[in-house]
Amino acid sequence: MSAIESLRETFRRDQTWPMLQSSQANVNVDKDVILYVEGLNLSFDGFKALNDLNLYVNDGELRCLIGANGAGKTTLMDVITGKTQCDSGSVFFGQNHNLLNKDEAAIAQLGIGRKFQKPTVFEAQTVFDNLELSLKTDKSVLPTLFSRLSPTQIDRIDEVLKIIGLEQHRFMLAGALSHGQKQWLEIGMLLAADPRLLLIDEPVAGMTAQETERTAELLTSLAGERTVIVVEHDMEFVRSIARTVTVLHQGSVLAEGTMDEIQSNKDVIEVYLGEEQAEANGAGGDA
Amino acid sequence: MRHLIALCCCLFGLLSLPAFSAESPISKELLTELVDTKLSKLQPVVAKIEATSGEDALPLFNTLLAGKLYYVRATKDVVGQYTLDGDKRYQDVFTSQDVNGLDKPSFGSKEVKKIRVNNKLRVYLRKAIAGIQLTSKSPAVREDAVHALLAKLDKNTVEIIEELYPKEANKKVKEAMGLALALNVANDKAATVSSRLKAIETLSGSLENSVRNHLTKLTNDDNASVVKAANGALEKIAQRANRFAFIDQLFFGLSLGSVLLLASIGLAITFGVMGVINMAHGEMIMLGAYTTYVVQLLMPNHIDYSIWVAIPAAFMVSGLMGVLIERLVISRLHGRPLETLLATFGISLILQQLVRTIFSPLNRQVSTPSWMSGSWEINPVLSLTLNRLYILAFALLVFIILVAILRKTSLGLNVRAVSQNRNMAKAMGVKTHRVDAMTFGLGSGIAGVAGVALSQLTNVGPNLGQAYIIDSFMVVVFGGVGNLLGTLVAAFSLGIATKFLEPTTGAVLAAIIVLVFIILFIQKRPKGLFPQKGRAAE
Amino acid sequence: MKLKTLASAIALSGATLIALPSMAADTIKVGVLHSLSGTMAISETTLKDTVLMMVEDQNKKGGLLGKKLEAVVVDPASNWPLFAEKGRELLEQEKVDVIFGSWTSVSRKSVLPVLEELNGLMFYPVQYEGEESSKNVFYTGAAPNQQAIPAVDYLINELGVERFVLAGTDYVYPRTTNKILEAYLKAKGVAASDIMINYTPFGHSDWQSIVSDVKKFGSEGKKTAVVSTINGDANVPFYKELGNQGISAEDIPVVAFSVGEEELSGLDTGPLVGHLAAWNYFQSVESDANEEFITKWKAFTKDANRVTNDPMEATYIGFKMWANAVTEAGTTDVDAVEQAMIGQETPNLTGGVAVMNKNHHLSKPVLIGEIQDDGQFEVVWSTDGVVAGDAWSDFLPGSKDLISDWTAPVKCGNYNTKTKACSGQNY
Amino acid sequence: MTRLKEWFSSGRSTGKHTMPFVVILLAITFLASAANLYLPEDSALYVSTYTITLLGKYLCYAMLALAVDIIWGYCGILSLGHGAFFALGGYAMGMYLMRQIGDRGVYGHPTLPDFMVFLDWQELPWFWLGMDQFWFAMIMAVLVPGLLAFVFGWLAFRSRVTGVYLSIMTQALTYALLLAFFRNEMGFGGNNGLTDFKEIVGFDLQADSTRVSLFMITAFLLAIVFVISQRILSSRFGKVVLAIRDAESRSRFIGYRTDRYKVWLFVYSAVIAGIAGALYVPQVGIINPGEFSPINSIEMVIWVAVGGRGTLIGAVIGAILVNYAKTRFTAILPDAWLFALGAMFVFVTLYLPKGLMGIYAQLMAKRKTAKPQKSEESQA
Repeated sequence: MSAIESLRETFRRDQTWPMLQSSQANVNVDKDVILYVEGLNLSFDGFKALNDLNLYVNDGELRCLIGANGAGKTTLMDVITGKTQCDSGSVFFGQNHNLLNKDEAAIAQLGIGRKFQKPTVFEAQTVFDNLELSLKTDKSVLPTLFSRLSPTQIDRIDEVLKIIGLEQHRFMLAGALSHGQKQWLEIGMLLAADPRLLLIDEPVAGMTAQETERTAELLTSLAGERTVIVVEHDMEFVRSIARTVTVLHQGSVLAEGTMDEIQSNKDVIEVYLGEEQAEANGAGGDA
Repeated sequence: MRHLIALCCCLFGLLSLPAFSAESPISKELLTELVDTKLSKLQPVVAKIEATSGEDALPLFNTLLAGKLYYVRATKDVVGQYTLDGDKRYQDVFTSQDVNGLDKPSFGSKEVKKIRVNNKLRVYLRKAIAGIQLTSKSPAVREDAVHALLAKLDKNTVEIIEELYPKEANKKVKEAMGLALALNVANDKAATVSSRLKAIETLSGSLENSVRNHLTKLTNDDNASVVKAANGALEKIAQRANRFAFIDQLFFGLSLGSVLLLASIGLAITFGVMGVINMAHGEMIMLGAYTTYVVQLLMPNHIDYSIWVAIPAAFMVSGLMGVLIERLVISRLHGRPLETLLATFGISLILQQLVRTIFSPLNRQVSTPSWMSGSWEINPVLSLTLNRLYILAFALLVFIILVAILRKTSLGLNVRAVSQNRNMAKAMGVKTHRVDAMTFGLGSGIAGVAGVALSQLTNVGPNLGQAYIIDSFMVVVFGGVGNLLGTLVAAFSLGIATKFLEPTTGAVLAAIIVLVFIILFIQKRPKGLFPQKGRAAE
Repeated sequence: MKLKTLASAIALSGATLIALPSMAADTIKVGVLHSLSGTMAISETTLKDTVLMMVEDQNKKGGLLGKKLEAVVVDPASNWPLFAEKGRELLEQEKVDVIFGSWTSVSRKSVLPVLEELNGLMFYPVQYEGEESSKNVFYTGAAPNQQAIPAVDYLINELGVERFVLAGTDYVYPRTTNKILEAYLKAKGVAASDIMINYTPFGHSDWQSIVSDVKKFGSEGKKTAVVSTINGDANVPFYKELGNQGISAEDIPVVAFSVGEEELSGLDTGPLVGHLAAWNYFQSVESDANEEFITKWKAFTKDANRVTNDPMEATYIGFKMWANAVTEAGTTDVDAVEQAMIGQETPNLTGGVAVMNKNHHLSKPVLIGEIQDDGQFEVVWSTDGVVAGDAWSDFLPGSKDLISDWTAPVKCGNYNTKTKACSGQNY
Repeated sequence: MTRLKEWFSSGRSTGKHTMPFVVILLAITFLASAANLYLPEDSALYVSTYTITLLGKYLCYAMLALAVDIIWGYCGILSLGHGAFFALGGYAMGMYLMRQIGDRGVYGHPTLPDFMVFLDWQELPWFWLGMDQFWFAMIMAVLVPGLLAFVFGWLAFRSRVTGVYLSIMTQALTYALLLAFFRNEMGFGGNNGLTDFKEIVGFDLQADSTRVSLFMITAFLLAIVFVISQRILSSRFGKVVLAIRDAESRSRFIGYRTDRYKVWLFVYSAVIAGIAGALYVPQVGIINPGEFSPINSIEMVIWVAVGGRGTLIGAVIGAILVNYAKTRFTAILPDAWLFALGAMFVFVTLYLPKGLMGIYAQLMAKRKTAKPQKSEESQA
């Protein structure tokens, strides 16, 4: 019975499969704000992870999110990318895409890329395949089954490979890469999909000084035609890239502004910078 | 030659107590007749004995009913068989002193022959005994006697009862007798209608089958008012009966639930708390059951206590096996649940074959302790079988103990710690390996204990475990992994659901429906009835 | 010879078991097709041992036609398709002259086409639902009319039973038997309302509600009995439940067709005393032949507590008859033996003589026994003479016109006496 | 269509084992068949019909193993219920063969199969209608398993039932079907199932020629299924599948609706299982509910595990080896078989996570490193 329905649903003549529809339905940003997060609430039995959180990110901006552990940085990203359902509130991508009623795939196809805290790449496949998989193409079943790499796509992959500096390793299994390289590959995968908005969670955790530097360059270079949101503990790094910084505390925005404003902000000093030292050491520790 | 000697000594034995046959209250002729007649013709003989020697025949009848009555081929003397520390000996039915005297060897199996009884004769004997026991000292016996007689009242029993009735002191016995007399009157066409109606009125208060049968017969009586009354009475009885029938069914559900609970609770720990799929779980149950069997082998004369020995023994056996498996296999497959599943399935095959080779593929006999057999007769229509009552209680007990262990003891603390965040626990210095082994041992041990209980209900054979593995997985998943309370609720709700479906759908369809329901339910709520919330769950 | 088998073995591209250097020339091969593992191993291993015992016995007597007998044992592992495969292996690779095997109907049905294709010869030693008669099979177990119907007669005539519960495991034997009984009872004037039919799955273990239903059904005035075609494992919990719910044999006797000494050895018979079983053989029957057989069996299995049961006797009779038939025919050629088999006579272990009829079924006496507390049966009733096994029941609409007669001129397993046609033969 | 063609022709990363495998498979098939048909019985090289049917059975199992491997080895979905799809395919074929018997049943009833006659059914249940048409039956043989897989997969994967849960659910699924098919009321012959077949599309099932052709057809279909699967899995679809196996959430975050990929792969696998079942029945001559038993389904998994999951060839080899071992062991010492099987489960999972193909791969790798040119190092 439900089989029939699901079948009918899937094969309805009058519509193309949702996954066949062009994912890049244009994002309306004429108020040049690309991300609206309003009144977001979420609690895991009792513990309020997000507490009436409001956040606006402009198109092409590079925004840094900082905050102590449990401040809700990652949870926020989870909600934006559809990993977690929030209890109340609204999240809009541009003015026309309500993200709360979309699943991860749809959101990703809208052009929102996400990088996790610990790098997740497809270890059993080559660097090249990893990038091929994340190319911006029709990602529904049948087209994928019959798809072949077009020259332009190959060029695109090479381009990305150059950017993330893994040209030599293109046919190496992703699993065999070093930690830093994996971080880069993951960023590369985001690039390959050329997204409008990148959510990047602790990109430099466990990177060497030079790697960190290059990452900084990369991210700054990305800003402009893309919007980038970075979560990072490493204050040095933040200072080196940040134009605007948002401080989260106990699931809501505590302060927002340039690095200097933030550092002079009383409550911030209270709740955050006090811990910052320890944090930094911690971050340094697992590098 | 040997026979001859045996014969001599047994004759000598007879001579040595010359009083033997003379003492017997029943004439030697009758006894010989009893010995000589064919089974099919035996009943009249018994009747004759009953008629002639009434009361005195009681021991004889009882022995006969118990199938312990033998006769000596040589002398045609009837003797009662009894076992004295293992070997069969024979005693005088009436004086119950050993025929040959304890110092001498008893008859060989060739020298005596059993006097056979069949159902027909048993029925007759019970009635005869009941008739005799109407005048017994103990009121309980008297009451049973009357109830036994209710089934078919004949003239003379009624007369006996009539004359006993006024003298009867004990209330319950008097009641029963009253019932008997009422029955008699109700059936008695000669009696006045009014008295019959009154009788029926009294009858309508009783749930006895025999009463109902008589009433059913009365419904096609030629007297209209009697018919009406009878129908009314039946109606009344039926209503009461139905109420009890519902309770009955509920109990069945609970009982099935308790079985499911026992079978799955060990899994709730290994799978639920540790997240290890143990396909050999069923075999842990099986081991427990076989342990019970072995225990009973070792203490054949104390079956009643065997269970108390078996429970800890089973816990140890299965528990240790569990630890062994954990150490040798599962610990090496950590974080690879699917591989664990396969490996443990392999283990289950091995264990099955092991018991097959050790105990043979045949089912083993596990006997039920006397205090567990029979049923608790609340009234003629509602009786709860004792073994299931005990098992129900036992299941709950085990559950409580388990919860206590997990909540209160340090092991429990460690277990919960490890199950929630292994690395953190490790970092805090919890010996995760030991905890794993202990937890798995605990789970398996509980399974073993469940085996002891199941051995009282079903086959003890190599396939015992297979029968329960899928159900127990269903219960755990349905209840919500890692949640003991969920398991409890799931087990009982599934049990009751099945039992209430069964009458309408039949056993098989009920099982299928329940399965399909669970499958669909899990699609809707992948984490079961009581899911673990929060990030810990991811 | 050896060279050939060796060569062919190599040729078999390794995919089959290499025939042990077979001495087909100087031995007569007896195939044993009983499950030694899996669910049916419980019952079937016993029969395997029985055949081995008989073979050993025969060889002591100097074998057959001056040749030794050689038993070839394979294990179909309670897996029905494997019966066909192993049957083929026995006939094609091992070139056995006769097969003793199968327990469940489905295993027989599975191997049957192979037997008929390769014209093998099989002895089937278990009571079954009938409705079959193949040229290549001899049915030495009881047909429904040799077990079910006499049992019901006993209940009606001796115990005055008026209501019947037909409880069975849901597979073909109980289904058919109960159909037959239902028709028979109705013919005897039992009202439909006095017949309760109930089916349960294999290995059913929770009998509470069914038993209590039976109890209710039996407490409505008329003398009630249960006719049980419950199979194997399900019996133990069933009887335990009976005992616990206090249903004694005097109130509601249960007569079982699949419960023998072996099944009883698996449970505590205390509460079951007086319940009945109908078989063609009981271990407790006192006869010299039986005595000898039992002692031989216990010696062979080196286990003083091993019991004997009806399918064993069926195997015994089948083997004896086959041996005689072979000596009579002077060859092991299937067709010759098949003809020689018909009319063979062999003394039963329980006294009397079993005869192989034209329909490949036996004439045997029918006994009814009561369970005793020592796990044995006490014979309480037996047919005066022997009863001829009936391949096609007269009480089923489909088969009442069918007969089986393997002698000329009919030579047909299911010959329709009305249409004079012989249907459903594979050759 | 043209697209399909080029898809096949495109040489991109076709498994290097495919061609040799297909060639060897077909070669053996032809030789064995010829040896059976054209050599005299007493010839040294004669291959008995017994062997042919045995081989045929192994190949069916091989195809089944392929189906299991495709979802387990490549997509990490451990199905313990693939026996269900196999059996359903088998039943479809069985029903067709049953109808083919026509009035040659023992009761000579024109339409009703014997088991229906003596359980006195009056007319054919609706789901038996049309089953006398070969094409229809064959469509059913793939459609029914496919549909079941689709419904189950749709429900399961959408609600993200994964890992062990899924395995247990699949097991419950096949168990439920087992119980259902045991019921005689279902009209599938209950415990006895369907048997005593006479002929298939007009050919006598007992004739050697028929058996041989069935065997050859099985071999061909196995080869075809193998090649198609190989192509699918080496396409980008295949890469996505691997991606899902290794990091499902990641694949979602780069925009793949993983549940649909899983559903369709599951359906494909189920269909293959169904085909295998349909080929299996006429060769072994019986189909009964036993095929649904969870144990069987688990055994299939072990074939794959032994051969080496994640490699199609491994699945095939595993199925054939394990079953060959089974045939031999059960003949020699039946008791030892279960010990051996059990031990195999444990040993393989503990020490050969990649199965026999894993060993093979290691050997190859060794040989490579022995050679001078070391591609990866040179690049690094």
